[in-house]
Amino acid sequence: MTKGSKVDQDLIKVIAQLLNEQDLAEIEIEREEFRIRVTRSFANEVVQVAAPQIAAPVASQAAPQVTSASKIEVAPIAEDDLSANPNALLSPMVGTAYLAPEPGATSFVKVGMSVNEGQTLLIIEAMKTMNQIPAHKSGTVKRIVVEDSQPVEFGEPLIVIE
Amino acid sequence: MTKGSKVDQDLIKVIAQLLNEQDLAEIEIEREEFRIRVTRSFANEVVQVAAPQIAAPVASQAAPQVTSASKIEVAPIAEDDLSANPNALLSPMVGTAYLAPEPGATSFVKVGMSVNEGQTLLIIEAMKTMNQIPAHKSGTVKRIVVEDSQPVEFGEPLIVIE
Amino acid sequence: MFSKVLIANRGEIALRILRACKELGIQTVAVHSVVDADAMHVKLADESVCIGPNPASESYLNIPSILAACEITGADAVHPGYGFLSENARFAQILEEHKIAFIGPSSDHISIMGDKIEAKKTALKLGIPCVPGSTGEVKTESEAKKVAKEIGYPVLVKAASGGGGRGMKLAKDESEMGMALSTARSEAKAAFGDDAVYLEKYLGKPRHIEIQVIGDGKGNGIHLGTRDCSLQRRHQKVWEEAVAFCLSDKQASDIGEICAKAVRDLKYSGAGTFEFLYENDEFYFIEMNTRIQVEHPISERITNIDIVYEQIRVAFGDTLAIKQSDVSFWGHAIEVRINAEDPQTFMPSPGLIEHYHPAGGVGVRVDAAVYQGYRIPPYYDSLIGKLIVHGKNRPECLMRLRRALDEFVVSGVKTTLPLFQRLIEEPDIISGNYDIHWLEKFLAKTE
Amino acid sequence: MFSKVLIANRGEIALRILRACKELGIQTVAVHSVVDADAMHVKLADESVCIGPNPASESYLNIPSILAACEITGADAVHPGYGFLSENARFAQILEEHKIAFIGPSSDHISIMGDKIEAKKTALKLGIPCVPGSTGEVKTESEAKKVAKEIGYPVLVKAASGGGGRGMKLAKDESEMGMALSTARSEAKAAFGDDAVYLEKYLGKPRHIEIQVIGDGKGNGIHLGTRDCSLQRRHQKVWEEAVAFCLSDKQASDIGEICAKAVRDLKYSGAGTFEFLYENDEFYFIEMNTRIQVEHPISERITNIDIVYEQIRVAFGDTLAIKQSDVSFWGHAIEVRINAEDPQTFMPSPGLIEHYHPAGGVGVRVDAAVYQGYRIPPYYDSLIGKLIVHGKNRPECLMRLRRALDEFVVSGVKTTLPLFQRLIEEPDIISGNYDIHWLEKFLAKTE
Repeated sequence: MTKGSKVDQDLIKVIAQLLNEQDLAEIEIEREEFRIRVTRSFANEVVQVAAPQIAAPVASQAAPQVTSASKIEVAPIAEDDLSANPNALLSPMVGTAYLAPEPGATSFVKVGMSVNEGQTLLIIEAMKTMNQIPAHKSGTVKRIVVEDSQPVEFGEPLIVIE
Repeated sequence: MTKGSKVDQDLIKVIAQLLNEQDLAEIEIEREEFRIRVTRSFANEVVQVAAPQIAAPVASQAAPQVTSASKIEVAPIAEDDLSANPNALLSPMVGTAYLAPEPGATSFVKVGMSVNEGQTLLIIEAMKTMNQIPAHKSGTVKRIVVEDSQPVEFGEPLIVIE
Repeated sequence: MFSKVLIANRGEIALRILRACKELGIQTVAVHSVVDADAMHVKLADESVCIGPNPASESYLNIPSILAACEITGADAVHPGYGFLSENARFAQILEEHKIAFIGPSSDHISIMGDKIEAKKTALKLGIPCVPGSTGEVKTESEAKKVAKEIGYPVLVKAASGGGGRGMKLAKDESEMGMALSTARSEAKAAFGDDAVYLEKYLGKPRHIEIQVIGDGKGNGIHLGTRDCSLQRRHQKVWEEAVAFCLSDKQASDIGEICAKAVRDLKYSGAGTFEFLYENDEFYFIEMNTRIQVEHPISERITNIDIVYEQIRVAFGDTLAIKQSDVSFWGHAIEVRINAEDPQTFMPSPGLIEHYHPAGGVGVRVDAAVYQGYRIPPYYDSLIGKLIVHGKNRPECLMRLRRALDEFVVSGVKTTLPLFQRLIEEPDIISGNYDIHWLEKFLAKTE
Repeated sequence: MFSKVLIANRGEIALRILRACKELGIQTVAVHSVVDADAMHVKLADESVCIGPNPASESYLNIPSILAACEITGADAVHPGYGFLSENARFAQILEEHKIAFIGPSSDHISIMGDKIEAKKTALKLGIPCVPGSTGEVKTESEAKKVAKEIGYPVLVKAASGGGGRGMKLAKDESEMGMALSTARSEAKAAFGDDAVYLEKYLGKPRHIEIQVIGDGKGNGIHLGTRDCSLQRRHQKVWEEAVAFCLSDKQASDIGEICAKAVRDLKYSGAGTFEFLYENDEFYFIEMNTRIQVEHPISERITNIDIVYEQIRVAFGDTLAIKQSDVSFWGHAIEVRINAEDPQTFMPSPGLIEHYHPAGGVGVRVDAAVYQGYRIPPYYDSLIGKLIVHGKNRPECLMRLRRALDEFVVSGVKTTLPLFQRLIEEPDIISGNYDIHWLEKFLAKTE
């Protein structure tokens, strides 16, 4: 197996050289019990990468208080993933998230607690109004993504229930 | 394995040449116990197509007298290929090509004629000077690309000798 | 000066406002819908807040969400741009109540000018020439016929709350009045929830002329000259010029001064535009827009005045630093609106911009919020950018526009650029011989 | 007017000239080397001719090839741009002989101003203030020491045919004169094939101030004001401003008028620039450039005069239509040169431009000959574009420059954009407190 992989390495080197010399994009070889495919990437990436590049020069200047999915520098990748995760409760509005009913009081929920769908998990204050945010499903609180008094934007992951 | 890979290499080179010559994107060969697939990327053209896009709006306005490799609308594809063909004699200067030593006289060469390296094939006039252009190799005249009295630019294919 | 401005808009005008704020050293907050997270002004803003899903009603028109975004970012002012909430008096009022500055006029002025009948009454009081018509709402057919006889047919029946051509019907003679009145009324009801209509003299071949004004709310007001925006399709401007070259210098400065005086008398604050129809040397007031206009750059270019700077300064409470005598006009400027639309059918063409290369060089300004690789979303209007050219005079400006159009590359989506390449070869465009109906006739002819 | 202009240059200036020709309705011929077939101005030109292989000596400097291209295309004029053949008197003369117009001054004027000693003599005759120095070539060390004692150390030894800093040596005191003289002489011989040298007083902290002029060859001549181009590295300008803000209005108009009068007296035709060092309220003539300058757009922007239009018009034989009284100055303009170079080491960085998005919006002009997907060839100079910003005054202009730099994207190659982002935060740059040595000191400090 080790030997085999060494052989493959050499083969890949040969193929890579061919790809470059001949200006090819892909070579695929298949035999009995053996198949190899080597590709070489070109310019297509150009277009998609354009966006973050525009943001780049700004990075150093701003000290954003609000985490935004659009700011590559600011938003941890994990949050992006959560936005698409059905277990994550996403903020239905812009405002300030509070984990307890009033300052100093006990939090509505803690990690590990069981919750029922519809149960209030946190409060979002917007326009001096306290909006109770209910659990979107029943389950166990796996993670509390926001901190107490944190500003949140529309669609931002708040709490993960599994 | 080594021998096999050598065979593959040669085969890939052949296929690559075919891809390039025939202007193809992909070739796949499958036999019992053997399958090979070679592709050529056109991603690069994305970028090059940008160029004609810029030129496009201009096309309707100009009535170019001079054929230029950069003007997609003007230059036949064949000429682009000829520029890289070692059989093609390329113009060493900018000027006006004449196929005969003087107006009304017989042409220096005709298609099908045998020529020797160094033999005068045509004249290019530049700055009122008649420059004799010699054959770059011996062989048979396969094609006369330029017409009599045609303006030519540097590097433009003139005559093909095989 | 404000420390942080929230930009309650999107597209090229959001970027325009962002640029002004950055240049004035003001922090910026971009608010955006989900799909607009990739927008250029969002990337360039100091902070951004997603305020809701893609439909404008749930994001860019969502007042509570925008106010909450002000709260969590600590923005001390909101610039509404054009469209969306820019002429929403309630929004201006709510901001006033929350002690957040609205970069625009007072909610009262927005209310007055947002009601067409009220606006016309105010204009008449201010000495602004108006189209002959009913002095207010007409309620019955007999009343309408009486008024129409006085002002002379043809006559337009128009919705009091109208705009964009909806709730507007033509009666060529008395026999058509009944039908025009009832259809205008029902269209107005359906479109604006208000069936009040009024009458106006119909003009045959008017030009659309407008005056850019700025006031500081303290009785100071100036005008930045005239614009001709006659090239329209379905009441949407596609090509604008400054100055309005059909006017003599005296006509231009007279109507300009009338508007500037109105601004002073109203104690109007912010940028605004008085729109007129112009026919046979007469001006007829149509409406006043109480916001920045799409076509403001052509006035900026010939006066060297940054209108967005001035909006921000007077909203902060500064006294207008520019006097009318400081405003001079140099050369001619033309703007063409680059829409992501089929240039013949005007069907929207959202999608991925594959190649983008704006025109450059001397006398060219491009205000565009797109970039290569940007995907134009299908939820909002189709304006993706504006090409503004400037020259010593109109012929030079037209030649520069022709040159710039040849350079401009937008591919992957259809745009109106080819329309402008056709227009610039038309003798009527070159000679300036067009009215507000010219473009629709031209398009009908070449369909 | 000319019917067809051949543009004997490449890069951004070729595109600049092409734009002017298109706007004046003149057909264009782009001539280019093999690698430049993809260049933007080649694509946009009406016709193009490949004139030779990549090295400039065989293409852009190849006079027979360019003349043959004129012949086969029927061009009736050649615009040489800057660099290459633009200040080659022989080229101008050959064109004159072939009855093809050279868009530039007469070959005689090019000759005079191309010879530094001759140029200085002429300047003195025309009443232009010069640096104290030898009245002509100095041949011996003893002669040099005598002259140096008169004008006072430190003294510069300069090549008569020199330029770009080569063949230039400093003698701080008499003990250094021998070495300075011999090394300057041998460098001059090697670089220019001419070992003639002359002496000039060395200025400690001068600014580089220049005056843009235009003449029509018939005794009419005007100036378009001043520029400060002190920010240089190895005698290459990187950042230019108009007007030269260190001068009073009177100083600026006085030196401007001296230069305009010189143009009239010389019967000089075309655009030109008088370059000065400026220290302690005194101007010292350095040289006259008899061509368009890289930094011409900043003067265009503050005067609204298209210098390339005027070059073409006077070359055709038109009388200068602009009088000095027609020239007014509005605001402040800054140009930064975007070179494909490492912003710290200044090593050239040719290659593929992966992303390209120029700055836009109000007060921004971009003159660039590149596009996304363009491959910068390694054969020519590294200037790929220029960013020009304009504002009401210098502080506003600096803020706009900062904003525009934040928007400008060029990736795939290194550029000098990050250098400008650093410079714009420097207190000396913001206050304008810099001389011709400032940038090199700054770079040395931050290495």
